[in-house]
Amino acid sequence: AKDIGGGTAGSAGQGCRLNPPPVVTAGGPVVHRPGPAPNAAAMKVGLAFDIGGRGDASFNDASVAGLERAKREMGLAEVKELDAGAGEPEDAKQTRLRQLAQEGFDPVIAVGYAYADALKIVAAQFPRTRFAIIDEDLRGIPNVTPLVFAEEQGSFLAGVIAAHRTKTCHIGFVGGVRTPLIQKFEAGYAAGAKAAAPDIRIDRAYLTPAGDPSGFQDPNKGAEVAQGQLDGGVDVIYHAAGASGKGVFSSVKSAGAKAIGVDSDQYRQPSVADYRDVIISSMLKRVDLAVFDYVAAAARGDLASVPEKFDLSLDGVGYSTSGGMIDDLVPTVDAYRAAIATGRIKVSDRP
Amino acid sequence: MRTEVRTGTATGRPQRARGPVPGWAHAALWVVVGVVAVSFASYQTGLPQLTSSGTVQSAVRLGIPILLAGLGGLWAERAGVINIGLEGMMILGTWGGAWAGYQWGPAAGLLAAAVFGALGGLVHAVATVTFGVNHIVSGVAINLLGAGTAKYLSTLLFEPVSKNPRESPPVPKFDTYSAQPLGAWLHELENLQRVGISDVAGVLGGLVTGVSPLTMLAYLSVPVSYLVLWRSRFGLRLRSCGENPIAAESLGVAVHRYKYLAVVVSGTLAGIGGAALILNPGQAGYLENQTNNRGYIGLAAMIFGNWRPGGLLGGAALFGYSDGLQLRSGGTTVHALLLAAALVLLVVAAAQLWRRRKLGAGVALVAAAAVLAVYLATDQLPEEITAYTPHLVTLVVLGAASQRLRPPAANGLPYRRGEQGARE
Amino acid sequence: MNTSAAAGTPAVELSGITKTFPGVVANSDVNLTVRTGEVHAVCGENGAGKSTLMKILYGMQSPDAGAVRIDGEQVRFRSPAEAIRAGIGMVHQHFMLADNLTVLENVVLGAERAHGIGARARRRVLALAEQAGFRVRPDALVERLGVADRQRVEILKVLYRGARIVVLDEPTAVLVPQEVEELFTTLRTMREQGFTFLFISHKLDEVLAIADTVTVLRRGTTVGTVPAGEIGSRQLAELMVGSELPVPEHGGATATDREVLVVRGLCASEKDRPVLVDVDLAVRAGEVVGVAGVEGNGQTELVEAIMGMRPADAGTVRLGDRDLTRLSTLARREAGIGYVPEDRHRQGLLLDESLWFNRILGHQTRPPVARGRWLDRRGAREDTRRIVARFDVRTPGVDVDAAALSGGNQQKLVVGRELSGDPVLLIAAHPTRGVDVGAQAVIWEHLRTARAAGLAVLLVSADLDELIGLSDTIRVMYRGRVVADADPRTVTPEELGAAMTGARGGEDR
Amino acid sequence: MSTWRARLLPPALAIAFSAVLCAAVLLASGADPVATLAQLVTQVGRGSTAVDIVNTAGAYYLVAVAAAIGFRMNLLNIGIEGQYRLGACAAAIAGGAISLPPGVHALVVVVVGAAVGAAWCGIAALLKVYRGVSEVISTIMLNTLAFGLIAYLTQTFGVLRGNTQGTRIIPESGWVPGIPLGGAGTVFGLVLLAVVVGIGYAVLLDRTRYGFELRASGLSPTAAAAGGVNHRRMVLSVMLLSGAVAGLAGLPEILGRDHTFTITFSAGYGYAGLAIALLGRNHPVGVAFGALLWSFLDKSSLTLDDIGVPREIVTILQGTIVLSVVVAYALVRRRELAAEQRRVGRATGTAVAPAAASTGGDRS
Ligand SMILES: Nc1ncnc2c1ncn2[C@@H]1O[C@H](COP(=O)(O)OP(=O)(O)OP(=O)(O)O)[C@@H](O)[C@H]1O
Ligand SMILES: Nc1ncnc2c1ncn2[C@@H]1O[C@H](COP(=O)(O)OP(=O)(O)OP(=O)(O)O)[C@@H](O)[C@H]1O
Ligand SMILES: [Mg+2]
Ligand SMILES: [Mg+2]
Repeated sequence: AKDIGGGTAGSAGQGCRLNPPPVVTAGGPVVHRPGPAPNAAAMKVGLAFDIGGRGDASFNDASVAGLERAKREMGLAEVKELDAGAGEPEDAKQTRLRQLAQEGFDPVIAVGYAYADALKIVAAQFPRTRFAIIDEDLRGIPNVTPLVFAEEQGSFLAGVIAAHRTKTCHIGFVGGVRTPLIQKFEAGYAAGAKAAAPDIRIDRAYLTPAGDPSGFQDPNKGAEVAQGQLDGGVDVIYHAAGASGKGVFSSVKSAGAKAIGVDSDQYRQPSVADYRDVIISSMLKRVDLAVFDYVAAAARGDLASVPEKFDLSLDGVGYSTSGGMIDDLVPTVDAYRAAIATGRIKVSDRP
Repeated sequence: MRTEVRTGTATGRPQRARGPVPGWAHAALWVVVGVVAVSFASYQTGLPQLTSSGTVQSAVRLGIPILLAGLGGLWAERAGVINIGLEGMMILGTWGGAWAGYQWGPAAGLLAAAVFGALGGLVHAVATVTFGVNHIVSGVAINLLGAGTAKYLSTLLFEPVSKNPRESPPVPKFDTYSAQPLGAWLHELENLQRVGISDVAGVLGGLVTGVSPLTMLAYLSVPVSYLVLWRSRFGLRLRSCGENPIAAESLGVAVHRYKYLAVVVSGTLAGIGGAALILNPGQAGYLENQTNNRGYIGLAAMIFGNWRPGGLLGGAALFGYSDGLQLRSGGTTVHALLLAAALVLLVVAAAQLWRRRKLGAGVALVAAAAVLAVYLATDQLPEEITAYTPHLVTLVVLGAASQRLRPPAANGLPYRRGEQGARE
Repeated sequence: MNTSAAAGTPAVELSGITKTFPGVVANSDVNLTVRTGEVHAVCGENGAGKSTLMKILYGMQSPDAGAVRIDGEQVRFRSPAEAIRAGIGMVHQHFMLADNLTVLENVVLGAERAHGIGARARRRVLALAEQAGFRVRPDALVERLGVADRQRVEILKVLYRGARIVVLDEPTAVLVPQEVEELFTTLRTMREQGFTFLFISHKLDEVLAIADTVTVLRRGTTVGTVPAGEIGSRQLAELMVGSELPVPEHGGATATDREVLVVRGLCASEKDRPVLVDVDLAVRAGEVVGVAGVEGNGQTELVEAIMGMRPADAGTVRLGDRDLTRLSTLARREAGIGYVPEDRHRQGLLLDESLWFNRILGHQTRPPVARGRWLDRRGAREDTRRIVARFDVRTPGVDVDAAALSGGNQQKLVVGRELSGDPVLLIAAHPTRGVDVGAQAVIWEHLRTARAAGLAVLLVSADLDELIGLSDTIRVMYRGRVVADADPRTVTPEELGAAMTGARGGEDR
Repeated sequence: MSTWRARLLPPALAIAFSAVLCAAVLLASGADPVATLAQLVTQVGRGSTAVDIVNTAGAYYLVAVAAAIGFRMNLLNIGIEGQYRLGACAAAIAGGAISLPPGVHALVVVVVGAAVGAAWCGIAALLKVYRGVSEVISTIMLNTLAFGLIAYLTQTFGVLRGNTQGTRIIPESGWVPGIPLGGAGTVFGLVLLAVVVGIGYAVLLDRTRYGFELRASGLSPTAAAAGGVNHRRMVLSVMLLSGAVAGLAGLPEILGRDHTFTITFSAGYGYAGLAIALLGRNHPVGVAFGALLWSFLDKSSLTLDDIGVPREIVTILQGTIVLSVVVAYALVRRRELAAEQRRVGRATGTAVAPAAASTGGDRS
C-alpha cells in the first residue's frame, strides 16, 4: 500500500506544565540606531566567505543581504565576494584576505570564525585597511572589528516556542557539528525550554564531533537523527545543522511534527520550500543587520559605534513569525525577549 | 603468465569442495544468531530501539547506497577490475540524478544517475582495460575527476537556479509503499513488546514498510546479481574474466568486452547508489560532499561479504544498522550493542570449539570477555567513538574474518589481449 | 628430406606462415600439412616457434603473412572462437583453467550455447569423459585437482566444443610415464574415432611413440617433415638443433662422506593439511641428490621448508654443523645455500629490473654486490658481466631488463647468480624446465663442474632423464613423504614413474 | 639513453592533453582558456602566493613521499589523510604540554608527529600482516576513525579560543623559525624537512639494502621471498615508514605558523599525496615537481573567482592529469620494453649463429 504522509507523533499528550511568561515593566527592547544612512559611494567592500559560501541560505547569504541593502541605501560602489573551499589550509584564507586588501577593498569582511587566525596576520600587514570578522570575538587589533551575536539569546526564544508547542512535553535539538558555536545554540534552546516548562525533556544530538565538518553537509544523517528523536516521542525539533537541516525538516514533516529553523527565516527559504508548513518559526541571527551597521559605521568613520555584541536588545538575534503558526505565542515570546533584553534573564552560552 | 599447475594437496586427491551445510544455510544461521543476540541485549537493557522497526528502516535507508555501491564493486571485481573509483561514480550519480530529477521527476533522475555513473565506469574501463593502467591508480583519478566534474557542473547549472553552487534545487522524491496488511500486523506485534516476537516483528516490519521503488530496486538487485553472475552463461563468462582471463580468451570469450560491460554496470550501480542519496524520501537534493566516502564503504562491504552478493548484503546491513542505531539513539544503544557483540563472540567461540580449533575458540572467548568487561565497566561510550561505530565494526569484523576471504584470482591484474606467452 | 604426406584433403594446411614479435621472428615461412586422422608431432628447440604456430592456427594470434587451410578451405581466424567453430581445439602448454571455478564451469565456459550451463551440460560432460575413457567430478573446484586431472579437464574442454582437430602443446611435460601412457591410450582411442592431433613435445621418444608424422622447426622455420617410423630420436635431435642431442651424463662419482645438508623428521602443513610428513634427507659434498615425484606431492614444499620460506611444524634442517631450523631465508642463503627456484618468472627474477639489479637478489648482504647496509652498484655490475660471460647469457649488456631476455638466457642468469658466492649447497628446482637444449647443456655442465668441486646439490625435477642423468641418488616423494630411494645407475624411468604414483615402493625400501 | 625521454615525455604529454581538455571544457562553458591560464600564472607573482606554493608543496611532498614509499611496494596507503592529521594533532598536544630548550623542543614535536603517524598506519599494517585485511579498506576506515580520535583529543587536551577548539599553544621554544621574505610571506623552516626526507628517500631506495629489498618486494613478492626478503617484515616496516613520513606533513604549518592544532586544520593533503606520487612516478625528483605543480594549481586557482571562472576547473585538471599521466606511462613503458626486446634480439641475433653450431655438452 502506498504511504500517504501523516504520522502519529504529536497526537498524544496535552503538553507541558507551563510557567507564566515574565512580567516586564520596562516595555519592549530599546533599539537605538545611529542617525540616517551615510553616503558610501566611494567605498569598495570585500567579502571573504566561509565554507558554504554564497547560497548557503545562512550567514554567508545574510552578509550579502547586508551589503545589498548598503548598496541600496548608501550607494555602496563595489562589492567583491571570494569563496572558500572545504578543508582548505590556513594560507588559502590569508591569501583571500590579502588579495582583497591588496586590490584596495576597504573594509574587508571575513565571514566566519575560521578566519580568526588568518585575520590576525593579514590585518597586521595591512594596517590601513579596516577588517571585520563575523562570529569571532577578536579584540585588541586596532583595525579589526568583531561582529558577534548572542545566539544563545535567540535560541532561548526558540526553546520557549518549542516548549509551548510540544504536546508530548518532549523536544529535540539537532546540531550539525559539536563546535562551541553550535553549543551556544543548544545551551540557549535548552535554557529557554526549561524556563518555560521546567519538566520538559530535551533530546540533544550532534551529527558529527568537532573537526568532522561533514555534519553540516549530510542531510541523510540529519534525517535519521531527527527520525530517532521523533520515534522517541519528540514532537518539536530545533536544528542548527546547516545543510543537514533539510533532512531534519523532511523527517519532521513525514512525522507530522514541528520544526524550528535557524539563522535566517527558513519559512521563506526556497531550498526548503517543500517543508515550510512544518517550520513554525526560525531563530534569526541578523548577520545582514550587523554587516549593514558595520558598513555604515565605516562610512561615517565611526567604528567605535559598532556594538560589542549583536544581541536581543539590538535586534541582532530574534525569531520569525512567517507562516503565522505562532501568532498566538507572540506576546509570551516577546515577554521573554524583553526580560532578556533588559537583563532580567541571563542566558548562559555553555550547555 | 602464471598458470599454476600445483594442486597444493599433498595427497593429490581431490577434496570435497564444501562441508555438509550449504553456504546459504550457514549464512542464515549466522543471521539468526545475530538477531537472537540483539534481541537478548534489547531485553536485558530494556532498549526496544535495538530491534525497533524504525531502526531497521534507518538501517535500510543508510544501507541502500552502500549496498548499491558494493554491488557495483562486486560486478567490476568479479570481472577482475578493482574499482576504487566507486566514490567518484557515486558523486557523478548524485549530480546526474539531481539534475534530471529536478527537471523531469524522480524516474528521470534515476535514469540519469545510472547514465552518469556508467560514464564514470566507462572512463575507468578505458583506462584499466584498454590502456592497462593500474586499477587503483585509475580509481583514485576517477574519484578526483568525479568530484571535480560534479562541482564544476553544479556551479554552472545549479547555481543559477538554486543560488548556491554547492546545492541543487529541490528534487522531487519517490513515493513510498508498504506491504499492507502485513506491515500493520507486524507493527501491532512489535508494539506488544514481547521478547523475541516483537524483535522479529520489528525487524521484518522495518523491511516492508516505507519502501520506495528505488529501495525495491536495490533489494532486487541482490538476487538478480546473484542469478546473473552465478546462474547464467553471461555471468560465467564474466566471472571467468576475473578468475583467469587468458583461459577465458582461449575459449573465445571476448574478455575486453566483458570487462568493459562489467565496469560499466559497476558504474551504473554506483550511480544508482548515488541516486539513493537524493531520490529517496527524506533526502535532500544534490549537495557537495554528500557521498561522504560511502563508495569506499561499499567496497569494504563487498570485501566483508567475500565478493558474494549475500555476504555483501550482510555487510551493508551491518553498516546501515550500526550507523542507524548510533544516529537515532546515540551512545546508550551502541553501548547495549556491546552486550550483543559479546554474545555473538561466545557463539563464535563455541563454533570454533566444535570444529576443534582451540586457538580460535580461545581468542574468541577472550574477546568476548573483554567486550563484556567494557560493557559492565562503562555505561556510555564517548560520542567521538560512537559516531564512527560502523567503521569500527567493519574494521574489527574484517580483522576477525578476512583470512577466509577469497577474492577473484585475477582481480586487479593487468590483462592484454594475446599477451600470454610473451614472457615464456 | 621433405616428404609430402598429403593423401586426400589434408585436415590442416599451413603455408608460408610468418610472424614477428618485437625483436624476434617467431615464425618465418613455415609450412605444415596435417592429414586427417593422424597424430602429427611438431618438434623444435625452445623458442623455435611451435607454440606461436599453434596459436596462429587456433586464432589467438594472427600471422603477418601466410595462409591457413582447414579441410582444404582457406580461413582467417580473428579469434579462438572462430577457430573453435571451425572444429579446432587446443590444450595449452600452460593449463588454461580458472582455479576457482568448477570442472563443469571450466568445460562449458565459452561453449554455453551448446548445452547451457546446467544439468544438460553436466550429462554431456560425463558422457564425453566416458567416451574418452576417464572419470570426472563436474562439481569439484579445479584448484583441488592434480595435474593429470587438470589435463583431462583440458581435453574435455576441447571435446565439448566438438573439435575434430586437437592441438596438444607439450601435454606430457608435467606427467609421469604412467600418466603419459594413459594419455596416449586416450589419444589412440580418439584417433580411431577420427580425431586429428597436433602434438608438441620436447621428449623425442614420446614423439616417436605416438606420432605418425613429425615436423621439425628450427628458429622459426620448418626444416623437415618425416614419417615417424623412418627416423630415430638421434636423427630427430640433429634435425632440431643441427647437432647431436645433449644427454645429461653422470661423469663419475665425486661424492664425499661429508654431509652438507641433513634434514630430519621435517613436517609441514598448509591450513591443517599435512604437506610434508616426516621427511629425512641428507646431501653430501660433491653429491647430487635427485628428488622425484608427481607435481603436488611435496617437492615444492620440501624445497620451501629447507629454504625457510615455509614454516616447519617439526623436524630439523642442518647445514654442516649449523642448525638452520629457526633461521630466516636470508640467513640460510648467507650460510651457503644457493637456490634456483622452480618458476624463474615468479620466484627467480625481477622482470622489470636490469640484470645487475637481479644479480643482487638473494645476495643483498654480501660482497661483491653489497657492503654492509649499502649496495655496491659497481660491484654488482661487474659481477653480472662475469656471469654473462661465463654462463653465455646472450644479452647486449647488463642494463637491459630481465624481461627482455629469452627464457633460456634468463635461466642461465639465475643459475649463474646462485652459483656465485661459493655456496656449499645448491637447491635446484627444475633448473632446465622450459629451457632449450643449448641452455640446458650449459646449465648441466655448470652443475657438474660445481659438483666436482665439492658442491652438494639437491635437484628437484620432473624431467626423469635429467634426474637419472645427473643424480648420484634419487629419493621419491609421494603424498608428502619420501617413499622410496632409487639408484640412478639401474633405475628406468618407468620404474621411477611407478614409485612416484605410489603404485609400488622403490628398490631400497 | 632514452630513459630521460621515458621519464619526461609522459608527464609532458599528460599535462598538455589535460590542458587541452580543460580548455575545451572552459570554452564550452563560455570562459576564455588563455585568460584563465594567464590569470593562474600571474597570480604566482602576487602577494604571498609564491611562498604559499612553496610551503604547501613542502607538505604535499611529504605526503606524496609517504604514498610513494607504499606504492613502491604495491601498498596503497589511503590512510595518509588520517595519519598526517592525527600526527599533527598529537604533536601539537605534546608540544604544548612540554617545555624544553629551543631545538630540542621542536625535535621532540617532530618525533611525536612521526611516531603517531607511524602508529596509526601500524594498525593497518598489523591487520594486513597478521589478519590479511586489505590495507586499502583498513586505512579508509582508519581515516574516518582519525576524525573521531582527533575530536576526542582536542576536546580532552585542548582549549577553547574564541569559537575554535584547539590544542594548547606551543611555547616559543618549540617553534621553527622560517625564512621571512617580507611582504611575500615566510617560507616555513620545516620545508627543509621535506628536502631532507626527499634526499633520504632517494638514498634509501637507490643505495641501501633496505631500499633494494623494498623495491624487490614491490616488483615481485614471490621473487623477493625466494631471495630472502621477509615480506611480512617489509610490509610492516614500509607501512610504518610511510605513516611516519605522513605524520610529518602537518608539522611545517604547526611549528612554523599556527603553533597549535585546531579542528579547522587543513584537510585533504592525504588524497593529494596519492595523486602527486602517481604524477611523479614515485621518483624523488618527479614527486617534487608534482608537488610544486599541484601546489601551484591549488594556490593560483584561488584567483579564478576574480575572473568568474569556477575554481573546480582546477580539480578537473588535476584529475585528468593523473589519469592521462598514468596512461602515458603505460604506453611509453610498453613501447620501451618492445624496443628493448628488439635491441636484445638484434644483439643476440648475431651471437646465435656461431653458438648454434657448437651446441652440445662441450661448452662450459
Ligand atoms: N607474445 C609474444 N611477444 C613477444 N615475443 C613472443 C611472444 N610469443 C612468443 N614470443 C617469442 O617468439 C619466439 C617463439 O616462441 P614460441 O613460444 O612459439 O616457442 P616454442 O617453440 O613454443 O618454445 P617452447 O619450447 O619454449 O614452448 C620466442 O623467442 C618467444 O620469446
Ligand atoms: N573433477 C574431476 N575431473 C577429472 N578427473 C577427476 C575429477 N575428480 C576425480 N577425478 C579422477 O577420478 C578418479 C577418482 O577420484 P575420486 O576422487 O572420485 O576418488 P578416489 O579415487 O576413490 O579417491 P581415494 O583415493 O580417496 O579413494 C581419480 O583418478 C581422479 O583423478
Ligand atoms: Mg615456450
Ligand atoms: Mg611452446
